[in-house]
Amino acid sequence: MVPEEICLILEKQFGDAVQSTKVEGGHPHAVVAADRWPEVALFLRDDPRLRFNLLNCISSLDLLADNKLACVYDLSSLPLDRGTALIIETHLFAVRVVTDRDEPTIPSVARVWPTAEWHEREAYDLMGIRFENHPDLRRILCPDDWVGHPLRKDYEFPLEYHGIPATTEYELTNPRH
Amino acid sequence: MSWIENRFEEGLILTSLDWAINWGRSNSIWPVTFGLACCAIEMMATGASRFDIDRFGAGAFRPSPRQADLMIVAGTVTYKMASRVKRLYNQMPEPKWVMAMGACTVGGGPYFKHGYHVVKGVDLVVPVDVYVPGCPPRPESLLEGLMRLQDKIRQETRAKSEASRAKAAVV
Amino acid sequence: MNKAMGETILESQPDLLIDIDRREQGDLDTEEMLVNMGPQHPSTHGVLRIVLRTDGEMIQEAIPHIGYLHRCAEKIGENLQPYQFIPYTDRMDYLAGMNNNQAYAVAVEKLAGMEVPPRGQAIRVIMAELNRIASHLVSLGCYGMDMGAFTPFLYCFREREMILDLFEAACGARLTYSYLTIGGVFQDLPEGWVEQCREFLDYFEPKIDDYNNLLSFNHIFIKRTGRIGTISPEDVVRWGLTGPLIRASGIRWDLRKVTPYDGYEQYDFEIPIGEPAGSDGFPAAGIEVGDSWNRYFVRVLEMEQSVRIIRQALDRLPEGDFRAKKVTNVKLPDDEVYVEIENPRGQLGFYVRGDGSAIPYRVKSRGPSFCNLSITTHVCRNCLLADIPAIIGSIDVVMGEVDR
Amino acid sequence: MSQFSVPWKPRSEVRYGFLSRVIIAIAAAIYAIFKPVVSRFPGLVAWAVLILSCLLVWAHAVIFDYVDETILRAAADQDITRPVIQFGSPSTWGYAPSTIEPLLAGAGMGSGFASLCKYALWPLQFIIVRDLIILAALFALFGLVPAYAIWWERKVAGRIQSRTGPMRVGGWHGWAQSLADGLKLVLKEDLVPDEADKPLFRVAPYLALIPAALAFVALPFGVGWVFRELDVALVFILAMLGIEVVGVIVGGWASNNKWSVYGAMREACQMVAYEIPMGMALLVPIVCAGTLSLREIGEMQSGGWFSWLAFSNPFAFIAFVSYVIASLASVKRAPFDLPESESELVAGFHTEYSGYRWGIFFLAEYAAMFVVGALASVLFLGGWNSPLPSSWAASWGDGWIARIAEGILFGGPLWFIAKAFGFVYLQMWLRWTLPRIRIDQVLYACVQVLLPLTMLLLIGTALWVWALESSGFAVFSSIVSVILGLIGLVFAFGFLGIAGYGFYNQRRLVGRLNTDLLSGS
Repeated sequence: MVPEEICLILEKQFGDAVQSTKVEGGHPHAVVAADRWPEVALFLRDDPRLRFNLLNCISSLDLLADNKLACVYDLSSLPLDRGTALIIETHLFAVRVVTDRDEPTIPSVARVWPTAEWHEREAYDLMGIRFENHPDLRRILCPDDWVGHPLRKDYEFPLEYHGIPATTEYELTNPRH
Repeated sequence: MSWIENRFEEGLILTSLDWAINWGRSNSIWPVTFGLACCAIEMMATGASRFDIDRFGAGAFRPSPRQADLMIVAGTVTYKMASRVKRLYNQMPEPKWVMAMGACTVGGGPYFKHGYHVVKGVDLVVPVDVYVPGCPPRPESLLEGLMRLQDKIRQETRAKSEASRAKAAVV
Repeated sequence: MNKAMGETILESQPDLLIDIDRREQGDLDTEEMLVNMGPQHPSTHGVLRIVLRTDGEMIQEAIPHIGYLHRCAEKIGENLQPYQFIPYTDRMDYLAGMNNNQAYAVAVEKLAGMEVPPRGQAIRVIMAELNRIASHLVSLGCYGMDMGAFTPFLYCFREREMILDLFEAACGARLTYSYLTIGGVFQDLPEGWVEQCREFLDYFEPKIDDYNNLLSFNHIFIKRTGRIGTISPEDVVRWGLTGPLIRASGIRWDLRKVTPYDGYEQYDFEIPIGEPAGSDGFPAAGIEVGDSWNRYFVRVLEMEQSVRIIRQALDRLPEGDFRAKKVTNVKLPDDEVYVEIENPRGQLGFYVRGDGSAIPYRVKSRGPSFCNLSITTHVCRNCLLADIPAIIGSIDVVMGEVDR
Repeated sequence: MSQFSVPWKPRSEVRYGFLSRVIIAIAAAIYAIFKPVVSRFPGLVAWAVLILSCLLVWAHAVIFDYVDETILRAAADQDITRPVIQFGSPSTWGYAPSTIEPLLAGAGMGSGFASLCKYALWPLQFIIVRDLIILAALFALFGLVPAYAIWWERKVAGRIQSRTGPMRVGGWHGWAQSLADGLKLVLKEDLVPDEADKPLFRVAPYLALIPAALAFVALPFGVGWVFRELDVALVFILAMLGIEVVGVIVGGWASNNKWSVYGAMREACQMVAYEIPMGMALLVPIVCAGTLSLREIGEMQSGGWFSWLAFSNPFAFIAFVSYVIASLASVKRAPFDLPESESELVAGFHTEYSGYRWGIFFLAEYAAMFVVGALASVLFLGGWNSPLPSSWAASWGDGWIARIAEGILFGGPLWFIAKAFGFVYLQMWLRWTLPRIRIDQVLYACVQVLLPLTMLLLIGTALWVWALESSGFAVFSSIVSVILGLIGLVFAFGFLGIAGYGFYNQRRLVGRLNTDLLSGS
């Protein structure tokens, strides 16, 4: 199934919730409104035409120029039958959910795809997006008492952590963005 | 050897004792099984068939720090891991040595510039005896580091040091 | 671990409290113990930490804690040009550097619209498959060591050293190669390399039988790993597990076949999957689809297939350029791309977003071990303490990739 | 004040035990004296020490016999009766040196030599002195066996794993590796965790060591070469092996570490599981022999290979195999090394032990390996007898050379030690080949498989021995034992052949690919 058809199905089903779609380029995706996202996710997973049963990745994104944060959900569909030959028809698609940068909140889809639990924790840890209804939203990579969300473009590097000094040359090595 | 250290002048007995003790210690350096990252794979390769660190008597990797003499910090130390590295070091009984293996533990390595979560050298956390550079160091380098550590151990003495003699003279 | 810490864990896991309530109604109640396994533990493959809630030897709950090797790779990717970031991909999954280079290179090439010459593609395939063998060898050896068999580990490393010899001859590094770069490979193969590689393959193929005799079909080994930590196909997909794990559960899914990259469609190979007991070439009893033993054995079978691919690639290694002309300062368009390739541990994905300059705006990597590890809590329930290494070892995590 | 302000412990806080101080001083002094010899002829010294200590155990009986004979003969010649020892009378102290001198001179010694010997021989008249000397020799052996076995294990592991093992320390094949390890362990800090149960923690290693040492006391190394010949030697040794486990359990519990407790509890479980089948399997040769005295059992098997108890009937043959399996569990060797399983329980019961206390645990473990091997050789494989029937030697007379040749060819402590080390080698071989089994599988194997099996074997043997009373069955039995003996021969040669093949083949280690010569690399 090509991305155009998927976009059509989604727009027909959800109407306004699908804010925009992009089918050309390297990464065809649909932008979905944050408040309708769990519904859409459930539909994407369970609809017999789509069957997006595998959530590949959640990539968080800091759109500093628009003062937004975004999450990109990459989905693919694969057959569950034992030993199915490789003539399977697989399709890939992505969904982007955009949220406000000051109060970043996106509903969690950890109940839809359990794999999202850790991906969302990572996005919370590194980008600071809060996922509503997440079963266990804690920092996952950084220590619990870490300050700030490192992948944000305006992140200030720490100069010291529990008495261990970091380098003092950060003014020379300031990140580009 | 705190009970004998810095009490006697160098002499036949003490140097013989030094020789025997250093011989025992330098020929039986047991590392703790402690791998952090990429360097740990090279550390495993050093213990494996081709390089075989056991030839030097240092092949008995001990899983418990209590029975180990040497901590090879093999890989990047992060801030989250730093307290664990320090605890592990404190759990080892004296005498103990630390080898910083790889660029990351020597001074941050490739993560020096943008690595917000990487300790810029493990010597900020525990005292280091031998630095083995490389990213990761080849097994030959690690063996070389082991031999330098053996040299260092062989030079240890229990006789009165220059510093303590000078201090005594001042007093 | 102190008590307070245990309580916070229990509070963060509400279903555990329910579990305890249910237990307290029972007539015979034993004291539970929280055991901290790792970050320094011989069988956690690096710096994984697992908090175990145990009742005697029975594991009630295993909660993994990661991040002890978080090395900020994504932040670094946003600050360096793609060809500069290639060395950092080596250090993500340090057992499969070539495959990681390939994933990032393929992603950037797709974004920038670059073409890789056929010779470059063939060399990439050879290197990626050799590295797959090397990585699986470490996985096999360490798994044997987790099960208490020390010797297979050294045999595996013995053969792996030979692969490293080949890599060293090609690129000069033993572990972190940075050989597969944007637009092809960094330099051409040295003369005589192909013959040496053939020699290695001839030496290596019979060794697989040795591993099988020594470890795979060892009765004790099958008893220890068979029917332990079984994951159903539904769970595999729900938790996003990929690589040998998905194949061991009986789903014939391999990105080299599904979405071929770097010319994998030219090669003839099969996708081994986990089989029930009694299948051809499998033990007669004691195993089932999706258990730890099958996860282990799929790797053994994959090594055979890799040898097959390498032989074909060596036979039809084309002449010509090995690399695109322009490699540095490639302008990345204002677009984004998400590419996954088949890493030895599963699907390694790179999300790269450009903004018109030579430095990407955002690099995100999907480590297969990260997703594979997330099922730990689900699988390590009501098993024995000795099964924890069996399950974690069969998942085969590389912490560099989990924490990135 | 952050936790990283003082990253290392000041030297003054380091604690060393009193024993370690004493041992350091003695060991270092001895080593300093022997350093020139050792560094020049290392291999020679290693072998000399090994052989000497074996001979020492062997030789004491010869010397004492000689002393007794000389004195008694001289006394008889000179018509002096052996003094009746009475409390308070001068004769309590044995012959005075002045009495001994003329006796020795009269027995044919040069008078100068006799006067030299008189003071040396005087103490040997007393049992307690003799016992002390034997004990010293025995404990030298007890210390040497583990040290040698540890070095040997590392070499065997190296060979199996296509590497070389220790090569540098001391020169020839790293022969001094165990010495260096021992010296280092003694010199380590004596660390007792703050939260540990300190008295128990300190005493636990000795609880493991002393029973293992005591088991040596009842081991018959040859005819008459046993320190204390007990009627119930087998029961005594089994009891000692059982007590050794207590040390492990106490040590694991006292460490106050969860991994240690796991190790201790596993050891307790395992002990309950394997002790019964092991005892049952050992009862089978006892039923065949009809005695609990190890000396008598050994003497019964002096008729060569086919008279060994393992081949006496099919049940004993299987019992031998069951005993080997159960004995692996008893000494915590793979695949039964659950109490210290490295990949599960960091280091198991000795996780918190460091320095010489840990070394003592290790010593006890290797000594126990030797003891179970020695038990197997006494009860199943002919003890100190060689595979040749000792009746062949009957006509050789009792000259010195004949006695030595007899000792080498037809049985003696060397055969006993060699057989026990054969078992130790088998244990090492299995250790480096097999994966570890799980605790529930240990219990299943021991309680549900081995226990019923050994019970059946016991009943079978009893019936077999009862049936032997009829002469027809005795003929059948001897045929069966010949067949079993041949099977055993095939196994033995297979064992030695595979070991030899591996030893020879692994000398040719796998090298690198020839990539150095590639142009452009």
